[in-house]
Amino acid sequence: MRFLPHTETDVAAMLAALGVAHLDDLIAHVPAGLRARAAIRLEAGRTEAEVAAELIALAGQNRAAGECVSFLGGGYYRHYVPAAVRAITARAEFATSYTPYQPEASQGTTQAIFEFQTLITQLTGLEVANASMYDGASAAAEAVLMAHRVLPKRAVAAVSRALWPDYRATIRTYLSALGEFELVEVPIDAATGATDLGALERICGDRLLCTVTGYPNAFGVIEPLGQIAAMAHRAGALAIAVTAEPLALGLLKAPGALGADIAVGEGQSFGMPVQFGGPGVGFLAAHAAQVRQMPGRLVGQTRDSAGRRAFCLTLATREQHIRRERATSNICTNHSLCALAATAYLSLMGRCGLRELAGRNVELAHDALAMLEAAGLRRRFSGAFFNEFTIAHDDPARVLAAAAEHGVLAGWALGHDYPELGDGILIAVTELNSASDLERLCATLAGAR
Amino acid sequence: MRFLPHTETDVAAMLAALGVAHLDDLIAHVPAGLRARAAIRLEAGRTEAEVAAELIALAGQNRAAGECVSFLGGGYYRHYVPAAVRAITARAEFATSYTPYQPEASQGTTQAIFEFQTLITQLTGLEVANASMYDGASAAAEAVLMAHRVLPKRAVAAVSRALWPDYRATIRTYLSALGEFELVEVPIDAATGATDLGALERICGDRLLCTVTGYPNAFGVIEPLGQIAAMAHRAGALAIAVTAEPLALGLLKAPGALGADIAVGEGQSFGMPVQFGGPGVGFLAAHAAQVRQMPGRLVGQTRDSAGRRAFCLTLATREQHIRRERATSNICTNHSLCALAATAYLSLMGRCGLRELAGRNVELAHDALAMLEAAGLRRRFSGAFFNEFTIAHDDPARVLAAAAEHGVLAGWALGHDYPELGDGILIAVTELNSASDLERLCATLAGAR
Amino acid sequence: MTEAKKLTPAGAPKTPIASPDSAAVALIFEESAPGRRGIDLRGGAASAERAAAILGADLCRDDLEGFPEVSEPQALRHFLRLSQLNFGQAMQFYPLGSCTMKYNPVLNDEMAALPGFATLHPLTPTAMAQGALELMVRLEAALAEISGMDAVSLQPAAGAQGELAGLLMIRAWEARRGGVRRKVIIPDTAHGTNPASCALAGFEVVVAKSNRRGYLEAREIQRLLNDDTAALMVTNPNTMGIFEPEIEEIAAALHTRGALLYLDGANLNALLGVAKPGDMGADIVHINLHKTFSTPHGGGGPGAGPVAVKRHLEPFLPTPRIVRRDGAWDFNSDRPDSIGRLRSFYGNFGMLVRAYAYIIAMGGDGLAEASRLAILGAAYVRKRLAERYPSASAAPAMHECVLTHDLEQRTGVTTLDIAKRLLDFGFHPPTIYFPLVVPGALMIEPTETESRETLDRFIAAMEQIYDEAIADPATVKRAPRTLRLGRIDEVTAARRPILRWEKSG
Amino acid sequence: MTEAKKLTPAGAPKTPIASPDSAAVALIFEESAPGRRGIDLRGGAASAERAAAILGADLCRDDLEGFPEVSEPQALRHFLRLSQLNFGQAMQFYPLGSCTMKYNPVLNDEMAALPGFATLHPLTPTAMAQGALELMVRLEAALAEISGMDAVSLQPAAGAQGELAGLLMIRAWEARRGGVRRKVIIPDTAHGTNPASCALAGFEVVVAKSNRRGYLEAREIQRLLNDDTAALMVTNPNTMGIFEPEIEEIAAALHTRGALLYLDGANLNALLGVAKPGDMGADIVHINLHKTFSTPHGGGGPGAGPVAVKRHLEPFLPTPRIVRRDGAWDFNSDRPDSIGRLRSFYGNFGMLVRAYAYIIAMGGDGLAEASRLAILGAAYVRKRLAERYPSASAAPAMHECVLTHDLEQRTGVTTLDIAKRLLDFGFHPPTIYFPLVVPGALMIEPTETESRETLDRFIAAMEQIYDEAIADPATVKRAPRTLRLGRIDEVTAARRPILRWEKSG
Ligand SMILES: Cc1ncc(COP(=O)(O)O)c(C=O)c1O
Ligand SMILES: Cc1ncc(COP(=O)(O)O)c(C=O)c1O
Repeated sequence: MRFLPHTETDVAAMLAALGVAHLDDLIAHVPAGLRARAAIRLEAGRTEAEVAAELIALAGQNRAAGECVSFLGGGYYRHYVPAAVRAITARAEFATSYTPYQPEASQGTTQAIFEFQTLITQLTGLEVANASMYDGASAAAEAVLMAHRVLPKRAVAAVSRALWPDYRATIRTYLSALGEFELVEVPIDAATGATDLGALERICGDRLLCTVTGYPNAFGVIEPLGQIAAMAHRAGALAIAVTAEPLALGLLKAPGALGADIAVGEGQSFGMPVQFGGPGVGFLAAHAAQVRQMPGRLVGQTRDSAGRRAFCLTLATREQHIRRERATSNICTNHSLCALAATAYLSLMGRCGLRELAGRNVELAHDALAMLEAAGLRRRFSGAFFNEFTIAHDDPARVLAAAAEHGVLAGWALGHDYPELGDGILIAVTELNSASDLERLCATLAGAR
Repeated sequence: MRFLPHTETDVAAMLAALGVAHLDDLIAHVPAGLRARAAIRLEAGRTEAEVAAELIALAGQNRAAGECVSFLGGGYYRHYVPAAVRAITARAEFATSYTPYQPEASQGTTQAIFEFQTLITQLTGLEVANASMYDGASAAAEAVLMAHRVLPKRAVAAVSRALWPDYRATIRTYLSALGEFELVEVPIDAATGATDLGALERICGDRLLCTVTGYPNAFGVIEPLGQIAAMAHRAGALAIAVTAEPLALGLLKAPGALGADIAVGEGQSFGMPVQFGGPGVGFLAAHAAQVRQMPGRLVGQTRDSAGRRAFCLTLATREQHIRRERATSNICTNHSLCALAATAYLSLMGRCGLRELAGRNVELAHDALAMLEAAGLRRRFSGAFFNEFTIAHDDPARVLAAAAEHGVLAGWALGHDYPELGDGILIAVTELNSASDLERLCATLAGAR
Repeated sequence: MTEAKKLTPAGAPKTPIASPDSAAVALIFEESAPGRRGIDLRGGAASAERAAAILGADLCRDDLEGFPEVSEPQALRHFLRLSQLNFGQAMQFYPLGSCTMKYNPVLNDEMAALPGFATLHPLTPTAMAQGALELMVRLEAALAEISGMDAVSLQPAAGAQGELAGLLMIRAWEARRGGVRRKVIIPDTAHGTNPASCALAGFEVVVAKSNRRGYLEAREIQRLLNDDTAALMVTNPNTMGIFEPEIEEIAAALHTRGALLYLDGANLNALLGVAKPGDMGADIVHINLHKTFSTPHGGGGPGAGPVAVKRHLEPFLPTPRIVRRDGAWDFNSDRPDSIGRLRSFYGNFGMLVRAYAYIIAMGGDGLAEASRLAILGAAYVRKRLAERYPSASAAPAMHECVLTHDLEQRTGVTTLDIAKRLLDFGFHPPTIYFPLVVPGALMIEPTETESRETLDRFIAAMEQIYDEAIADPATVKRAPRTLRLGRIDEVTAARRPILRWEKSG
Repeated sequence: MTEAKKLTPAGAPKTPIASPDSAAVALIFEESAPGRRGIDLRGGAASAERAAAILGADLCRDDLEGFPEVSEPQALRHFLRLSQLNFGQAMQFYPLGSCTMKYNPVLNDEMAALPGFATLHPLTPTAMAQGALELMVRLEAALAEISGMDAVSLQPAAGAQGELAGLLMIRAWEARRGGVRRKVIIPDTAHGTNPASCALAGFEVVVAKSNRRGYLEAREIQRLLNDDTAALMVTNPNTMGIFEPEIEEIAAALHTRGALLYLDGANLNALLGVAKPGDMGADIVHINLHKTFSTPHGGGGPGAGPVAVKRHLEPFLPTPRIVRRDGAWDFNSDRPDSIGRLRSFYGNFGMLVRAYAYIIAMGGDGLAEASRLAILGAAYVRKRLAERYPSASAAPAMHECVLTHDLEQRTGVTTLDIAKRLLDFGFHPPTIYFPLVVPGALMIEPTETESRETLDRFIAAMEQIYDEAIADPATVKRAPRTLRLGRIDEVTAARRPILRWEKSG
């Protein structure tokens, strides 16, 4: 087998060194009953060409974005990934290394993480960011847990209903076993599509732990994060901002600048393909004063024995391998290579490019909406939006199915997740959508109305 | 522009250092008339996404092998390329380095070339091989030139008509300006498809410089290289063996073992995609005694200042940059990265794998012929063959066009290049052809007969 | 590129470059200059302006203060040079215990990048994503077969998230049975994620002591078991590299008392075709695809931590599940007993593609061979090093071995020193100081994809380091000396944390 | 991996590992062991046997004596580790004069690998290869526009083959005009391929002397010109980095005497939007796509050396040509005046894809900017280094500059020593000892894709080396000392050539 370097001679020599005759002698101590039933009933191994053929066939059974016009978003966004990002993450030195426990042999990874942490603080307007989380949803859940470590006496997490359903579900799961929490869902303002501030006001009180708000939210609407944070702070609670389309942070005010105490999100837009939902990368940023309550790994700057700048994992006493059941999180393996992709992507985009690309997304999405409105469709919410918006339609399921038949993935029916929004179609427009894509969108949605 | 790091400040500072005001001041000494007409009338630059879109569109206008069943060969062969070969040649350290003039900074390239040279000597059964040539055809031409340096008094190059037309044409071009050569084409034995030995015997004489023989030849036939070499040697001439399908050398006797004095060929089969004809890689091997007559670069083993093994370019006094008009060749840039691909490929295939793959090719080609014969088609030549053979057909052009319509590139009409073989279809079968491919081949060729 | 020097454009440099340190890499922020760009966007500036006008100044930030501004060649060079400062399994022997740093087939990265996978949006109608779903179904089935379990969820993003899923399922199962058991027993050799996950799942941890040979005795479990025991969470082979010999008895004891057996499958690379967790009596197993199933570790992820259960726990698996509906695969979230979801969408699909490719490449027999050869390698290293580095346990090793040494007492050379010195020999060190129960532990996991020659060279290096430590301890204590940097000061990093670059420096 | 040590399996190593040299890489043959394989083939052994039976023992070899036998992880590790011993433009500043080591956009490699290009067989019916032909036609047109020529053949595999093509066209043109001119004038600064190509094309070389400022004077050409002169072959800017100021006069003189002007376009990176060879009076130009048009050099190729001609030479271009036929592109080989073909098929297509992608990325204006910035960089380096390393010529530099120095006389430090010392600073050295007319030449071509900071660091290193050479020549003479190997003995390599590995060692 091509992955296994052992020749018969090698095996014989090694067995001889061990003084045993057969490979199976080495597992003779494993209970015989277990060994007897251990055979793996899978097909025989395959050649590389056969493996490739099978995977190519499976991939061919998907109708990928490249072959369709797509306006799908809803938490994962289609963006152009520069070739350099792939060339960088493909480096075996990055891809086949472990968590950088030995910093002398991991300066590539540690420095890149340090740069990632810096970029995330710049984007979020907060002081410290960690080395990465699994994804935006679990980062949001960890943020709530972190808030509780900061304010251990408080219990109520006010989660906006305009947070993505997956994120809300994940928070629910993460908190489900911890009796000290009370999850309250803050309703949506039916007109704007933002969190209902009046309702939130009513939830605010001295048991309020935190607010959890999408920025932009699950309908693409740019929440009044400053107002929400102010309300949370007035109640003595923390404001958590959650971003699934981080490109928005290239143009929108930083969550930290608006008062968010913890900013988390999903970094997939930054150089990762949508690949059926993962891996992307979660990020989490907070105030420096609360760094010891943060989950996940952190890289810090230090020196080597000769005084040269160096980077290494630090503040590990928060972590599971040191603190065990009292750790700030159970996370161990995180999404380092995805954080590297984001770091490379953001370095390429840079100060101007990111803002411009964000601008292009805003432009295109607003152009698309204007075209749809001109064709007689109605905008579902009035709130300002970034690159994703919601329109109203009599029969989303039918029209979307019909559009798909014509190779247009025109959006996501909100009714899947919001029964009360059965008429809503969520449409994400990015720089990958051309003018003709917008026309096809219009034709399929308005035409079939 | 993304490839250009110069900011306006940079340019201004550099101009200031030079004491000039404008970039164009630096080219003021170029005649004004030339500058005035120098504008390049091409479209404005494009973003990476735009470039990618355009190239993807152009690639999409080709019907590549992946989408067809293909039996095309004729000098370039379809083989499976292991992913590791791509991962290796993609390394920026290999891809973006120059010819290894500074060995201390090029041990990767020089050692890999040394390994390539060794592999080629093992395959060809000769003692020295060079670092690479452009391709098989130019290597064949260079071999004739080299033969002349070994035997400067002789003039007649006896080139088999069963050598690939492109190779014969290239030899003709390379020799066209050198009055001292006489090119004689040795006819084909109409029955076997090999070189006509009787005719060759008549050409042999004391003016004979060399024989040039395909091994296997342009019809896939395995030439009686031993006999030909013996004839050449009896005449005091050199025997040159030319291989376009080097996989054959995994199973067939080595040209050197059969008496070839120079073995050249095309290495594309070893890990390079067919990519519309290039780049592949030429190879050239010969006797150690004649190394100073060899064209091209050579890497040798040596030591560093501390006595550690090292590799560097050597015997450069043969080359153009030292010897100028008296160099053994004008070649400078060769096909180093392709030689690396071949080295990686052959390392993966290894002693057993290469032989087995060669065997698989023989098997499949013979199975295909048997199926075609069973379907009533006739083999054109009786000579033993490796993975390529010729069948006879009433109307190759028509049947091949019809097959192509059905997505089967069933072969190459020999009539293109050999008017006397207007009924011949050259069919190459490799491990990439499945059993069902063979059936489709049969169906299209026999069915449409 | 050394840290940028200040040069007046026309003059000579004020200070000479320090000693040549050609491998140093500046921070990307330090390579920036205003106006440089690594990407072009047609009409980008106008777009940004128009967008700012559309949204209004209230919503928009002025600038991305401090953000990098570099050209494409600079960005590429920066990260390629950074990569050159890393060790990786592809280049170096990397016997990091508990991490299974085996070869990651390069084909699998190409397969994950196929447009049909990479550009498939997770909200694509399932009818148009049948290939992806089919792959997931087949991978679930393969993992179930390999682990001897009945049902698998591919959702967890890593081992620790698989643990959380498993523990929440235990809770849910308890709840449905009306019980509220609060305790999970964990051996003292356990990986840190186990107790941390327990805490997150609301359980109290009860520590079981392994015996002197490094494994759990059934009577220790019997001693700790009571009606408040929800489960035992155990790694097998455990982090001593030892197959838990009484695991079946322990499982029976647990089940008798209404408790469950959670098997941490991080060490599954020892068990392929050797013993199935399901047969041991495990109710739950999580599997690290980034260990046994060869997906690259990426400098710390992304991985994937599927969780497998026996039939009785199937209703509790995370949502969504893949189901057959009208002759096609579809997602189903309508599962009232489910613990819910742990993340967005369906899992780290890109990793699932790689693991599936690996499994079909190996085949059932190949996997069984892999475990045997992994065990052979560990036993061989352990045996060959026994004189200088005795094994922490007398029990037979499985795919990894935990060694210790007397150097600290004899010469002051610590396990950390040995680890750093190994770097000079071109080897990544083993896991050190873990498991916590072994003083100065060196936990060595060679894996099956390393040749005997490599193991021999590693053994020779370990021997030489031992001898050096006796003869010339300073050399070992000053290691590494052949890498770009010397020993890195981790203490200062933690004492005065600098966690991001700031403009002032 | 150091060279394999002999270890008896159960014992301790006989000799300790030599000093840690973790970067050494054994030869692939030395990593072999019988029976290892890096590829699997279903039923391979049976196939080999059956094939041997089909062909008969007479035709088949017994074995591939000495061939490698390694597993896939070993092969990958071997070559990745080898790669780590190389410098490359992507990682290092690589100011190798005459080689135009500019940034190679990574997108372009991906584009060349698109299945529609990579798996397109050259004998595919042209109707099914229209995208490839269209790309070639567009590239021909772009190169013609850029160079100011009328027609282009993309066939030559590299610059030197382009030269051969050009010179053979000159011969063919002469022949059709009935003449047999035997001489080609070449300046003393010419690249070695120029005279070598002349010899191959059957011409005698007449050497023209450049003047003290490093360029050709028209009167020198006038002096050498006669009715036996077929052509002048000149590089512009020449290898001194100087734009030939009298080129138009020279072209006129040549044309008056019935001779042609061959312009070696290897240095086209100085001319984009600055001056077109066609406007200078060139009849023929070859263009190195692996220089000006950014295709990667690959450690010495593959490149591509298209040859461009004026209308009157078009009939002589190599076959086949791409023509329009029935509304589609097709190949035409029916060209009686053609010099024929220089290689199989149509050219290094994979490189053509990359060059085309580069050209459309840059656009006309971008190319013009590139040349100006390349010239700026060279002028800047030259000016900044002038005190220590005076320019070999007083004429203004274009995209590269040739410097010299007095260190050899002053301290015995040679240009080679300087080059080796630069390696310690992480810079690839310039081209050295070329052009031959400049003693101890350092030929520096920074290219437009290197930042000012990089140039400043390079300048600082050059200055420091100069100062070191005065203060402490031994340090420079002993360089490099920071790479894996010290100075390599090239003399011994040539004296006792070892050109392949042999089993005995
Ligand atoms: C025994 C054991 N359990 C659990 C884990 C946690 O897995 P992950 O890092 O994927 O979260 C690890 C890996 O570090 C481990 O070794
Ligand atoms: C001036 C000059 N002419 C010709 C050549 C030959 O080009 P190539 O190496 O592509 O054959 C070179 C490159 O080395 C060169 O610098």
